[in-house]
Amino acid sequence: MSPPAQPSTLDLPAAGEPAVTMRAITKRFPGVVANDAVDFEARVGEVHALLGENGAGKSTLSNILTGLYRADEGELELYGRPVEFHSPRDALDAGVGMVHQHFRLVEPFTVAENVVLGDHRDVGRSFLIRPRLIEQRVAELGARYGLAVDPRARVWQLSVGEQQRIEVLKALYREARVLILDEPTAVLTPQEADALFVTLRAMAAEGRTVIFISHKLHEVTAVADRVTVLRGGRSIGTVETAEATSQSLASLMVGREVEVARRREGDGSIGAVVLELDGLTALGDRGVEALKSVSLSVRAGEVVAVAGVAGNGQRELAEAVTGMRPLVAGTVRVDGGALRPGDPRQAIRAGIAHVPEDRLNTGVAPSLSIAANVVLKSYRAGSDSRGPFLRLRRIRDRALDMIQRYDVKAPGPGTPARQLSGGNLQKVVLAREFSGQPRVLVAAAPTRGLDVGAIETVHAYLREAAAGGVAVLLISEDLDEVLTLSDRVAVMYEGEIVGEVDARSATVEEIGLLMAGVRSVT
Amino acid sequence: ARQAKTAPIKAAWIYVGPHNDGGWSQAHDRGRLYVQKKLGANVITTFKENVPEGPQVAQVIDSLVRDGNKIIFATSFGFQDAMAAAAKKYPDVYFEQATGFKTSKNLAEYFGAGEDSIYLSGIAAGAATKNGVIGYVVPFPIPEVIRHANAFALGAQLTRPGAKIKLVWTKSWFDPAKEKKAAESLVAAGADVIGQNVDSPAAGQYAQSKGIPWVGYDNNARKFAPTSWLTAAVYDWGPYYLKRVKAAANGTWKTGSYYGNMADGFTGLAPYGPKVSAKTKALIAKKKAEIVSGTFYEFQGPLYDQSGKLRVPKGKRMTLPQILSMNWLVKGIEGSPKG
Amino acid sequence: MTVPRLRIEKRLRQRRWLMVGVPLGSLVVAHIAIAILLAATGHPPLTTFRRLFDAAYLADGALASTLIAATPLAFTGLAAAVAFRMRLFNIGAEGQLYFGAIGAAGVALLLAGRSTPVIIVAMVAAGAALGAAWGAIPGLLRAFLRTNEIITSLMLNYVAALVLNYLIFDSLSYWRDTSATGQVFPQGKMLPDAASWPVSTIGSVAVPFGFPLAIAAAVVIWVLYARTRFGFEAQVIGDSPRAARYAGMRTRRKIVAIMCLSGGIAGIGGASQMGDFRHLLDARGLQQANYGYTGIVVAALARYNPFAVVLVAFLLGGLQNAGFTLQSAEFPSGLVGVMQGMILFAMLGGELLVHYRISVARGGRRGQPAAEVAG
Amino acid sequence: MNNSIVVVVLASAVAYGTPLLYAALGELLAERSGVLNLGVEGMMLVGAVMGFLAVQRVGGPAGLVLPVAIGVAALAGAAAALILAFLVITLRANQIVSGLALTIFAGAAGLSSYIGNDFNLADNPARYSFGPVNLFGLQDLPVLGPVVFGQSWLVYASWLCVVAVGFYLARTRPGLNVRAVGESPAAADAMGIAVTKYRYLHTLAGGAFAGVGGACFSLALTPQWVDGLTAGAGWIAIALVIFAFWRADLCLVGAYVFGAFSALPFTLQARGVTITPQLFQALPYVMTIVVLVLVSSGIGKRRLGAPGSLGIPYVREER
Ligand SMILES: Nc1ncnc2c1ncn2[C@@H]1O[C@H](COP(=O)(O)OP(=O)(O)OP(=O)(O)O)[C@@H](O)[C@H]1O
Ligand SMILES: Nc1ncnc2c1ncn2[C@@H]1O[C@H](COP(=O)(O)OP(=O)(O)OP(=O)(O)O)[C@@H](O)[C@H]1O
Ligand SMILES: [Mg+2]
Ligand SMILES: [Mg+2]
Repeated sequence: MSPPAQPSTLDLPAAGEPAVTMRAITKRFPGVVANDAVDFEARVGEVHALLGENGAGKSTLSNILTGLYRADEGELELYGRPVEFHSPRDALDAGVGMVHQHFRLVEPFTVAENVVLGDHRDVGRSFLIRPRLIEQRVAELGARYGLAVDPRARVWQLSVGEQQRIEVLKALYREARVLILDEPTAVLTPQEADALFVTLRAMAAEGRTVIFISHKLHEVTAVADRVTVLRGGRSIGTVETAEATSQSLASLMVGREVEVARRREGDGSIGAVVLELDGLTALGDRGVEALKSVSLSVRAGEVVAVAGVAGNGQRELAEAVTGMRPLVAGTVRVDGGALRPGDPRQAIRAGIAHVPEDRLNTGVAPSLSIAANVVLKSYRAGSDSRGPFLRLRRIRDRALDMIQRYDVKAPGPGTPARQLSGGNLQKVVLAREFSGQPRVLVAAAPTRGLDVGAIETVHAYLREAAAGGVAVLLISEDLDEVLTLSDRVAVMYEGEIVGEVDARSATVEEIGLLMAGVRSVT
Repeated sequence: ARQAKTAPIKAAWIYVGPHNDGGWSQAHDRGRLYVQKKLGANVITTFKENVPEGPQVAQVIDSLVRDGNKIIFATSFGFQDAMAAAAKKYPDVYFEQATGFKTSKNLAEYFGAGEDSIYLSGIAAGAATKNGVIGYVVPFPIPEVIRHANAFALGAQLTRPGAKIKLVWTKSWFDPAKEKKAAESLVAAGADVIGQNVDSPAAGQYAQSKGIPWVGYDNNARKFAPTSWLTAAVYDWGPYYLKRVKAAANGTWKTGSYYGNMADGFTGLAPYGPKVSAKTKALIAKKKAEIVSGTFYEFQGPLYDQSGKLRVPKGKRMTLPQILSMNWLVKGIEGSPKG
Repeated sequence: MTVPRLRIEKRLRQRRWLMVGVPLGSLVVAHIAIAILLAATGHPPLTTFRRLFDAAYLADGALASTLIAATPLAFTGLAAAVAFRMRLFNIGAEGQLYFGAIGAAGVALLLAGRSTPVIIVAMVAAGAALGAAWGAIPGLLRAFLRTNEIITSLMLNYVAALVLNYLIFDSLSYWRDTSATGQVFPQGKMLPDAASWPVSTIGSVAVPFGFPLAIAAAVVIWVLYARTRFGFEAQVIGDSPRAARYAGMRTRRKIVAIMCLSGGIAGIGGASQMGDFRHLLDARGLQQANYGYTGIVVAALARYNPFAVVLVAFLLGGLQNAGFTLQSAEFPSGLVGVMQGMILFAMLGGELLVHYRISVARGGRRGQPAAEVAG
Repeated sequence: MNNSIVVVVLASAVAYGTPLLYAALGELLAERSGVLNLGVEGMMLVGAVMGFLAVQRVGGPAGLVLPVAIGVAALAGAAAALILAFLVITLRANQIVSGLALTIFAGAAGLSSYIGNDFNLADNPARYSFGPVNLFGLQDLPVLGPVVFGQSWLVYASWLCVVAVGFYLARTRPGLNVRAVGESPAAADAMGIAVTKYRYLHTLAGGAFAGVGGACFSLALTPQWVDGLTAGAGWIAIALVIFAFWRADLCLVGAYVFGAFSALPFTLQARGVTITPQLFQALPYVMTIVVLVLVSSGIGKRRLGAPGSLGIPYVREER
């Protein structure tokens, strides 16, 4: 037998037979039941979607299936045979592969090394590694599935999209008969996502079982044969996609009727330019230019969205504006006054509030209390400190007040931030940012990973801020969100703004093309 | 009052290194065991080893006093300050400081004229050299060591007039690896005999591997270099310790500064190795007798320093204070008295 | 078939009783293991333990001896704790302590003839300053060049030791005694009498001035971390440097400042060595004591809480002190080190129980043979 | 010619660099798996004393006893490392503190001293020791002779070890796996590599190498036993791994550089050149800092830097 696997060697049962059967799977983490007696079945030859809000337990369930986590209770069958996975190796050997939500790649290694890592069959059994041979095989495999990456490139040199391809290749190389993809589209353009769907369908056609995790309804309806919906760690039910609508899936997922996204109405109260970006150029973490001469302005009361596929410079843009990233060239002006680049403190003083993309490690100090995080930026001001000392009583009172006002679900102001759920954490961040009475609000992926209720709250706050005359720069990959909230949409591709469209007239397709680097001719 | 039948006296020793270092501390420990053997049930001896020369010394002394020790011997110079302080604090306990210089009512000081026997060991080295270049591994550039190096050189020059003595300082009393490196570099620089004023047998082991004669120090380390071994100047601390412990037991202990010598049997030579000829042995015996009888003293003029300047005129003997503060090297030594 | 397996789960909340109970339990376990070791090597365990506690805390003068060992450990422990709390792994307290000693001895010699209070203040200040300066080097490297401070501070310990040797053994430095006494063996100049720090007596225990000073330092550190803006920033930086930057904190300055503070505290420990105990710059003695490294262990066992550091320093000081009492012709010093090591192992290993809950879980499912994997 | 200063220094650089080299290779393996073991000094001393004990007590000809003694030293070092491995891998204790505790437990005033004392090892020289071996009869070759062909078997074996470790890490499957484990245990785990097993094995292998490094002192350089015989070589070995950018071949270069600096002052002295010894002694430490600064700045970090998860425990189900 010689990898890459030929479909014929996979030796799979007939399509429609159960491939994966999970019964009454329960998994508890300290403080949460991530999976609560979940039943799940995926068949040979189907694309089966696992749908659920953030924290619904999708990743946990699939990690159990890949042997990474061990279920506290429940049974697992593969092609009708009971199995017990003690480690990912057992699962891999049984033909279960997974593309993790957070990639599991060894950055300094080459693509080929990553793909063959841990392999212990056939050539994998040889003590020596034969770089030429494995590079060749990886290249062949990539070519066959249209997942081309240079096998000799080092992972850290590659884009996120390419990194994802390595993850898929890893699973294919190990002859995965069951392939799980955990939110694979988060890092792709709509077009790239469509291409991935084609690949997934092809793999299913070969007789593999593809489990596709997402919380985006339209993707699920587009690619999956059946959908299993998880909510709060329980499986709500499995439906044929053919018989489902976005609307019905949404209410399954959320547990109640959801309003269809409503576009923001231009309320005409847009004022003078507050935030002005002029030719911002900055280096990314890898030392290459990640922002190339970006110019943009946001008026008081206006919401300008920056859309784009993750990794095209949006993060760097947010950081550049808020002073967290030094500039190579360009200026950021607030109300006409230029800011010193690379000085977050000055940006804060100038009234720039920032809801960062990475909530848990940038937006808060995770081990510190809610109270401490509420004053993370204002501890210097007279309200929270006197001379070198903190006014602990006041800080505590303020935190209590915010917990109530923003309806943060937490035992008390002393609770460490890391114990909060994503939505509650975001409320703490928003509460803090709004309390500084900002002139500008930079919100990066403000609703990523939040449940529908929390999303509505966040959107309401953002609208409120704009209504109050704040210039809002919204950075988001979620086109629905972008179109719902913003007045204008700027699209970023490879560090540049490749087009600006009016949110009222733009379509998802139009923006998608821009995101793929196809410049608009407007 | 006869005290022999009453409770045994407790005596304690403090070592800076391990008690079985094959060097300085072990020599003292042999002295302790000698006391134990001689007094049997009338004494309880103990020791504290690896005691750092910091505030811990005071702790150690405190605990020894708490344990009822009546006489305490500290065997490293670095303990002196703590010993002096303890002597004040515990007037009923007898303190003895080796190689020190402070004394008080209950603090005595003791050492020995190592230079005499080192001079004799130098004679053996001088007789053994073929090319007249002898390496000498030395610890710290202090008067004690300078005195010893000078004595060694003078001894060697007796049998090998014009012999060159090359010094290498290790800046450590006891460090096998450094001592070996020193010996190696001396041999590479032309020495065909190695002598030392440091404690470990590492240089000797190296000499043995090269078939080069070796003069040790402080210990009979013949086991470590069976055929290369010539001899070594050694101290026999036992009889002194016995005398002092007995005195402490029967209440006759008095403070003082003891500078033991060959006549007392305090210093002497370890047994010879196979390479020492009968002629050399006879010469050493003769010189030893002269030193003991006082008709000869190695530090008697004319003595020239390295630059050839006459330091001690002919016929004149250096005084004890002079040799105790010696800071110049005699002619024929190559190396700096400053380290 | 039932496959029981251990489940180790992170605790969401730390239980107060565990914070004390676990170390106590670890000590009990360590003592049981040590008792077995002692019995096996022919030393009666109970007598040995009695001697140990006696020597450390109970006997006449034992507490005073313990304080002598505890004082420098409290300083180096605080030095480690103050940095570790900001996740700066300064393991250079050893060298910083040497430099503190150099500084304190230097000013004490310089100010000979002044009054004791003046000299003491100057010694503490100079010790802190030189310790801080030595700590600033890894701090600056870390802050501006992102160089791992663990290794740089470790390397600088050796450099500091060589500086110490140079001053006393290989140069005619200001610190070196060149009088007749110093000729016998190279040593530091005796400090003037006025540079001896006062000893207070509490009950019958002589307390060196450095010990209350260490307690004061602990209070300052506690206030700093619990009550001040500076400490708040340090905590945020330690917890998440990105969050700190996000909040506009001057991260680099704080890194340097904390390293200086850490080094300064170790430096005061060095000053206390001079003022309280040794009264001359003692190159060999300082190096033989290993205060800096032991201080790291102290800080870890105290979980970086400043008051706990003083307490642990006291306990470990007792253990060290007792170690010297315990060893004798019949009780080799190596066995003492083995005992100390076992106690440390037990306490370090026990920490797991503070942060994790361990339970026995049934593996897989009942009556289900693990199927051999197909494919 | 072969007594010229350069040759003498080179020859001793090799001889004195060898224990550092063994210990550094061991630490390299442990660090590559993500475990920072600061207990090298303790492990070396335990290896030194146990190797010495074996030479004194095992009967037979030198050709048999010496290899056995090296084996014993390696086992002893590994046993000491097992304590650390259990603490930091299984019990997730702080690696820095555990390493220091290991050195207290096993080091100059701990287990190694106790064993030496209990068996009275200090009284006698080693019955057999590794002396210079005239390899291929080329010992008297000018320059190269003493440096390359006049060393002990331990030196020749260390060269094999450098090649083996270098090859193992770069070219073999377990080597690839261990690098993955040290770099990104989460990625390795997901690909079915047993992270814990790899960390244990390489920490133990590291201990074994350290044990052999210690035995270089007690069986070759200074064939005797005395407390603290290794005199801080373990700490230098830790520095050496960084100095060598975590590469086996550079460990060899670094070890010999450090060896040369430790021997040079003596050679100069014997030839009448007096320099302040501290200058030479400080150089390895200062150079390590300089190298570390270079490594940590900018792009060099990715190419040469420390294993990505060095010192960080990995727990599968934890975030
Ligand atoms: N390793 C872990 N330790 C503790 N809690 C965990 C762990 N993994 C998941 N959880 C918790 O279990 C619950 C389910 O998380 P899981 O990651 O499975 O959700 P998900 O459906 O994949 O969400 P997302 O869309 O954000 O990826 C969450 O509350 C999460 O906080
Ligand atoms: N975020 C803020 N909101 C309101 N006032 C602020 C804020 N930051 C600073 N100030 C005001 O500016 C004063 C000086 O602040 P600054 O940031 O210069 O402090 P600093 O003393 O330089 O602190 P550090 O030592 O941390 O640099 C504060 O006392 C406060 O009155
Ligand atoms: Mg997930
Ligand atoms: Mg400021």
